[in-house]
Amino acid sequence: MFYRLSGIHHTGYASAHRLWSVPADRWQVVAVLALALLAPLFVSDLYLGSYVLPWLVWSAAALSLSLLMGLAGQLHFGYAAVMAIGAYTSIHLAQAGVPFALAILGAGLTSAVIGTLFGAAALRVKGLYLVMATLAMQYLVDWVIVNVPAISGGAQATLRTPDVTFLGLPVETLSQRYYFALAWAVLLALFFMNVKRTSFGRALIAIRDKDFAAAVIGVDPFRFKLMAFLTSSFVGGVTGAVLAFCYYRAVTPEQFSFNVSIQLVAMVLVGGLGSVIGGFLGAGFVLLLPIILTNAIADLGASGWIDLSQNLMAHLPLIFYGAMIIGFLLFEPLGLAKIYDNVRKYFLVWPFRHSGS
Amino acid sequence: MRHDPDMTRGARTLHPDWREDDHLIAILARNARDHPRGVAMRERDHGIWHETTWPAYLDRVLALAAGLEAQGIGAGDVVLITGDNRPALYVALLSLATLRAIPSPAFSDSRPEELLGQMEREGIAVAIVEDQEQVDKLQSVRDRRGELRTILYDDPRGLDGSAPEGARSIADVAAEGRRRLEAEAGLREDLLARPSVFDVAVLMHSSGTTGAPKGIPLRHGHLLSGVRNAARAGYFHEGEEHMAYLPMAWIGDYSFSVAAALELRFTVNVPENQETALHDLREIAPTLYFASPRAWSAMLTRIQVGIAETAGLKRRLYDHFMPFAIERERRRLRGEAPGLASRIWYGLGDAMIYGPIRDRLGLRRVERPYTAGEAIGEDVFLYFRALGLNLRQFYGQTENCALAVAQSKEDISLTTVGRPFPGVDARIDGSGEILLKSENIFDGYWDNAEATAESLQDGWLHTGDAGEFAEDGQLVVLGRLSEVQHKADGTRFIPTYLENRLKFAAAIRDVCVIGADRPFLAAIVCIDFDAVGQWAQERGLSYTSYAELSQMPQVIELVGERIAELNRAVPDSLVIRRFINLHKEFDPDDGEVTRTRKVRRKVIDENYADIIAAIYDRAETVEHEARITYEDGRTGTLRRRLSIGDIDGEG
Amino acid sequence: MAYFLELLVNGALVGLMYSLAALGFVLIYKSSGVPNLAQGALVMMAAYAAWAMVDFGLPLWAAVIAAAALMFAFGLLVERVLLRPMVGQPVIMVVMLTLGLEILLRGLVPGLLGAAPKPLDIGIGLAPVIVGDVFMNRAYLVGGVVAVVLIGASMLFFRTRLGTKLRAVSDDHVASWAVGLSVERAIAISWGIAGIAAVGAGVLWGSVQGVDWTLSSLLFPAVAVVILGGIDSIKGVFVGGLAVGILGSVIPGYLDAYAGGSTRDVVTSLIILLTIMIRPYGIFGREDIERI
Amino acid sequence: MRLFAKLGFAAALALGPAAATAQEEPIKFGLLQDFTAVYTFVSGEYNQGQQDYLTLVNEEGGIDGRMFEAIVRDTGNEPQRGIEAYNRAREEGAILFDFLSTPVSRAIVDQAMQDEVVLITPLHGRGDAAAGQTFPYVFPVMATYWSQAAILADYINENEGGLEGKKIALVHIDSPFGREPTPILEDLAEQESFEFRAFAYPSPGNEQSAVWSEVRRYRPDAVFIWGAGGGQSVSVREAIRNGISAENIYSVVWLAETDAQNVGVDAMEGVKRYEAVATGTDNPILSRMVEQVIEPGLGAGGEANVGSSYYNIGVATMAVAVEAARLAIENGDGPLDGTALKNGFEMIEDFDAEGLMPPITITTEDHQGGGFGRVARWTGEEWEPVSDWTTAYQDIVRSEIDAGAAEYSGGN
Repeated sequence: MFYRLSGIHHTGYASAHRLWSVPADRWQVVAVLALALLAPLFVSDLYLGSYVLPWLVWSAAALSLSLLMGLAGQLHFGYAAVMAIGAYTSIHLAQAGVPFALAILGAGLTSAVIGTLFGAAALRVKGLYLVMATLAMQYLVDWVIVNVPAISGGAQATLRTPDVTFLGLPVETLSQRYYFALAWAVLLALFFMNVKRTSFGRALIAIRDKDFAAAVIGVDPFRFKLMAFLTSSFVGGVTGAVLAFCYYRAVTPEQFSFNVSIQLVAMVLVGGLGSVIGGFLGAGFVLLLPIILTNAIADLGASGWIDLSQNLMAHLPLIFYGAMIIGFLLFEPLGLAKIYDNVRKYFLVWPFRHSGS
Repeated sequence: MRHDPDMTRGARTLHPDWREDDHLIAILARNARDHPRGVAMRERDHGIWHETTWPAYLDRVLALAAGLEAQGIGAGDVVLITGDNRPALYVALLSLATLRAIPSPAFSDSRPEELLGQMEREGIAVAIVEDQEQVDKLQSVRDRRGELRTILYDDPRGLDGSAPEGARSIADVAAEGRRRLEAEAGLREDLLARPSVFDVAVLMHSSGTTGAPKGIPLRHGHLLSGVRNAARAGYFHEGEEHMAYLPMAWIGDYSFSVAAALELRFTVNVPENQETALHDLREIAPTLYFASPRAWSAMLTRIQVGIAETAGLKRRLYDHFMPFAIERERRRLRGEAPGLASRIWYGLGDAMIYGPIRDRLGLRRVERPYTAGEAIGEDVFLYFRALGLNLRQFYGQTENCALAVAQSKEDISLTTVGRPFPGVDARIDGSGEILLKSENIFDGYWDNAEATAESLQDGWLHTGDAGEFAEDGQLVVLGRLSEVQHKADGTRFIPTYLENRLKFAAAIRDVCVIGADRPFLAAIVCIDFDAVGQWAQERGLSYTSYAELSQMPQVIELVGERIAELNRAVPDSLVIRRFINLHKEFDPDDGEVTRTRKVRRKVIDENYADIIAAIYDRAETVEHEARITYEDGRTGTLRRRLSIGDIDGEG
Repeated sequence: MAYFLELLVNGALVGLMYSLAALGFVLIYKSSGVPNLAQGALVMMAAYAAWAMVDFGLPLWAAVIAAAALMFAFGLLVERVLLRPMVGQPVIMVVMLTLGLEILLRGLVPGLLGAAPKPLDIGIGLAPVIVGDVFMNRAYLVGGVVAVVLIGASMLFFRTRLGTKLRAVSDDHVASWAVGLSVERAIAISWGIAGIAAVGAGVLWGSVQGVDWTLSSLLFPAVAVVILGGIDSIKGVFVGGLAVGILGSVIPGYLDAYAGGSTRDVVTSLIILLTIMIRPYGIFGREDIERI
Repeated sequence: MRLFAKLGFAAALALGPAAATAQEEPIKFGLLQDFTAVYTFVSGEYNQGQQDYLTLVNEEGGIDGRMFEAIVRDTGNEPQRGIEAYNRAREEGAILFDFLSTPVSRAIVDQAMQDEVVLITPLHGRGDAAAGQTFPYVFPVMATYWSQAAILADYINENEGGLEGKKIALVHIDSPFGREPTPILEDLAEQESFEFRAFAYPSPGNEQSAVWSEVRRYRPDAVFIWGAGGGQSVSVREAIRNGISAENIYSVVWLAETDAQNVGVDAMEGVKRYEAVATGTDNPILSRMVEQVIEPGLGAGGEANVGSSYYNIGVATMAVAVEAARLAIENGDGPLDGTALKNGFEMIEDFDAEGLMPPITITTEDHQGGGFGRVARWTGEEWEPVSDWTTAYQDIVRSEIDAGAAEYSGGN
């Protein structure tokens, strides 16, 4: 309806391959960005701090993982560990007085190095076995963090983030932290979209689709798989640092447990593998659905609409959450991105049914 | 054979107001000088629109001109041009004009024999063509046209290394010309100084509905005054986005894509090929758009088919807003101004339905959509006007560069074609024929003094159309004078008039009304495969071919209803009593219709004599063997038993 | 030495109890190639079912049979409703589906039956079985025996007529389909049997630790067992279980004092990792596992 | 009919607030706990006790006419959900929070202090939060794990023939919580000349056989089991199986009736645990509660839970909180906000909830309330106290608290 496609023509391949060549998409992006930039002005602290901010950070995390799972097709069930490495590295570096920008870089690098070790398994196996291998590595990293007080922070196993400034800008108040997370999420989204258009991205997709076929056409699967793990782990590590500094402001091992890895995979799958908008939608869904359900059910309970035991009410969000994951996989395996795409197409061909007529 | 580019010195006396150096090439040079960044042309190639600026356009024209000159082409040479719209062919038109040679365009789907006739009549020795297909066609008649020494082609695919003797690529020749331009100081200026406003810029041809086509030489001055008249009437604006998709051999394309494009600095957009023209149209979203009534009608069919596939909200919105807008337009044409509520509601509909449909058609930016050539169906006309397109009709002939009469923005009516442009005089003579006089009317047919004398008398062009002026001074075109026929009882009728009305029905693609010297009127109908196919699908009727679909009882009934509708609207003496659904479409290759899809009655009478006989013998069915000419020129036959339909209960 | 033996024997027995949880996983994978990460949740559900029956007043044996019937039916249901539509989807989708099922069950079962740990007494005394200096855990001994019986029964089952069909199906879906075996039915039955195997694991583990949702975390050692033993081998479940149990008992037994924490999960993780890196198809698995 | 009844109820509810504004707003407590993940073994009963006590207070007319309202949400032990629930409840006006989840409490500590609302962390959270100057808004209220270990050690010292020369094993879950008593016991071992060694079993503790083989070889005189949930009953079973007398098994506070059922009520006879609150309904508060809340059907959960260990702990936490609110209203002149409530807490002196719990005194420095508790023994039927309410080795505990607090002040 609001899509206007006529008059869009490309006078070169550069313009043909630019992002958002449809003006309506461009306007949507601009509108969403504008809303995001103005959010601290009109969104209450409650929603900014406990919905929008974590949603942005988790979206960044989902995108980081989607880089690996969606583009390169490498399954990873230990991604929370990668983020944990980033979070712990950044916090230790920052506490040691390293400037925040460098601490974040260090977080990314450490995660990249250790994350690439995860990738070593990917050189040998794939599919279910890669799931198991990464899962096992998650346990190993967890164990090291919990059992080395120097990492986890002593008896209380809690490390608080010091107040930091990023290149001279403080990252302390809610809005400052929000803008920092927003900047990172946007940067990562742009990075992701551009990776898809590079030879690197296409090589990853070739490996995902059929790795030996990719090898035949001259894409070295070993090198590119490791590169994929390296890149993804780097951004994952930075995201872990952003999560620690912008959201939690204190890290404990539980924040990066196995369940978090599962949640991340769910975000990527529910959102839609390899899709940027899917990353955002999936993260929002997996992160916010249980919260919203919890509140909705509690409100219904309080108003007497449902008369269930405290125990069952508390478990209802978990039940819905599991059911929704199953529902998505059964009925829309391509995830929310596909649903978005369907809606977009519906309007794109408006008022017709398809683009043929 | 070399002709005098001026044809007759008399041109100078006929047109005393023309300035010698006011010609297309000078205008091109002016544009190149004044608008070095302006985009003159865009060509779509593998999805990318390659742009040509005015200076680059001029350079290409001059380079090819220099190259052609090196090929021995000079003033007065007539050169065949044929193919689909290609920038290289437009460049060639102007390069020839630069050399004072005369380009003679032919339709790209012309048969080899037609090309041969044209070459023989006009003494053509050089052809500039689009691609291998055209080269092959020329090659097939070359043994009969030994004078054809040079064939230049644009698209080298299939020709590289295997080109026949004398065939070269345009690019080669242009490269050679470019070398000449670099080597010979002053050549550029020399070339630019050669043409004159009195030169024949292009040699067009009459459609040849009857007999051989006549050559219509048009001078720079004719074209430019036509364009300027039209511009003064607001018909063209400066800097339009224009889509060059109509046949290059049609005067409209030359007037729009060359003459007006130069004078008013249009950006001329050339689609990738004919098949993608509609899609490419959307990418460009032109500001000026011309399409024949048939094309508008096809577009409407396309929309209706597309909407028929939708359901739910989209369908409901369409079903509400479209009839609303059509009814509103109908009232507007009647002179009722819409109220505020209607305007608000229309605005809503524009956002929801009309805007998106215009966008889908690629007509979002069109300010000046036109149609001409034949009458447009009321529903088509209303529909597109309801969509928010200010669709207007105009009227003109090749002889006057197609620019003579048009509807102004304000005076819209279905029945008229508007007022003469400024600078154009029009009157109706005693026999009811429309006569026109203006600076853009040609000076006489090519090598045909007899025909010239017939149609040009005292500077008045006898159009051959029957017409009248409406009360408000607008011109009404009734039909061709020559087409008036008489039934056995002497009743006059114009078959085209009835045919056009019938063709407004989506189900009917072509129709030929017969009845000269017969007791009653009958129709030979070609159904519209797409529209009827869709109609059949919706009803779960299965069919495998055009032939089978055309003979289905339900389809025959459908066509019968349409004819009955027309019968109700015409006097009793003009009702059509019987009809037959033909099992094939009329095909220009079989000579049944012209390239512009005008029915050739003689051919039809011959080809379907048995059918016509059966109709008037009151037979129920007839066995017919149709001759089919395939695209490669081979022929085949298609035998089938056809049912003849009767229109019951009418007059 | 006695210490070592004790670690060895108890480890072996525990490993066999892990095998119980792993058995269902292998059965399903063998017949349909689906990695059922909800097997832990099935174990939990089975334990809850048995507890609920006992709580309802059934004698233990009847409760176990009723739970087995229920879990068999549930296995069939899961296969029919959830897994059959997923045929042809990439493994990640199937993995996530079973994880989704896990989450669903982890909410549904404790939500309906109570989240606090439930006792499930199957009448095994606390007194250890002592052989020489070696203290053996009586519950584990029972568990080990049950595991061996169930594993043996599974192997025998594959020699029955139905089992042969299942084996044929697991070997080659297309060929089985071609000779008229109902692949779908065979896969469904394997899910049903996996449900029954979950009852064995659920009842034994439930009696040891109480019945609550944490039973579903048995998945992790079970996965180690199947990876080591070979993901499609029943023999592998037996051997893998022994190996995982023993290694997970003996190595921490000597290492924990120095490591500053429990190293068992580290050992389990390393078993998974090393197996995958060295011999991805495990000890008895088929070698045609897709690799680079 | 039922639906219509509900509709009617909803309509009444919709009208309700308008009428209610005439009265004062209720005092809101955010009980945002983990009902679905790690703390499922306790949250149900604990939260039920908390809600029932608040209902009792309301039934009895509230404090100075003001009512209490509990905002109950599940956090699933996930910090992010805890943060959301916290922010939302704070928006609704809650001035006291109880997460009963160590990760969530830790994630909120800073925020709560910044927002100046009270965070109670009974039997969970940071032990060093007892340092009132460093953590002005955080109140453990009950004995920290350090105090619990100290009380258990003290019991052995007093009743089992002294600590000297004894061998004590700490068998704990491999997590920060499990490791928490280690420094206290190490210090005590030095001070009281006994031998001490820690044994870790992997989480969640459903299988501990290897560890216990090792423990048996250590031949401890007493075993402290430090876990929670299902792992606790496994520990008791394994201990008994490995020849450790039930009488020599000492547990952290997390050992309840359900665990005894699980182990076998008879087999567990003699096992001792630290106890923060009396068990059973044999108490003025509990009897009033049964009378006014449970019997009229106003209870928040199953009647069987009333009087259980965790239920009573929940009751006690709210008894303290309500007492703090009472003191704040009595002594304050401004509105009852987080700061006033905090001051109320710090005014608590010798409060024992009518005998349900040890008399605690909370001061600006000590938010633990003295680190009281007692040891109770499983009789086969119930928990029977075998010591008086007491507190022990608070000097050592305090130094641990101060060390942690100092580290926190130093940026961590």
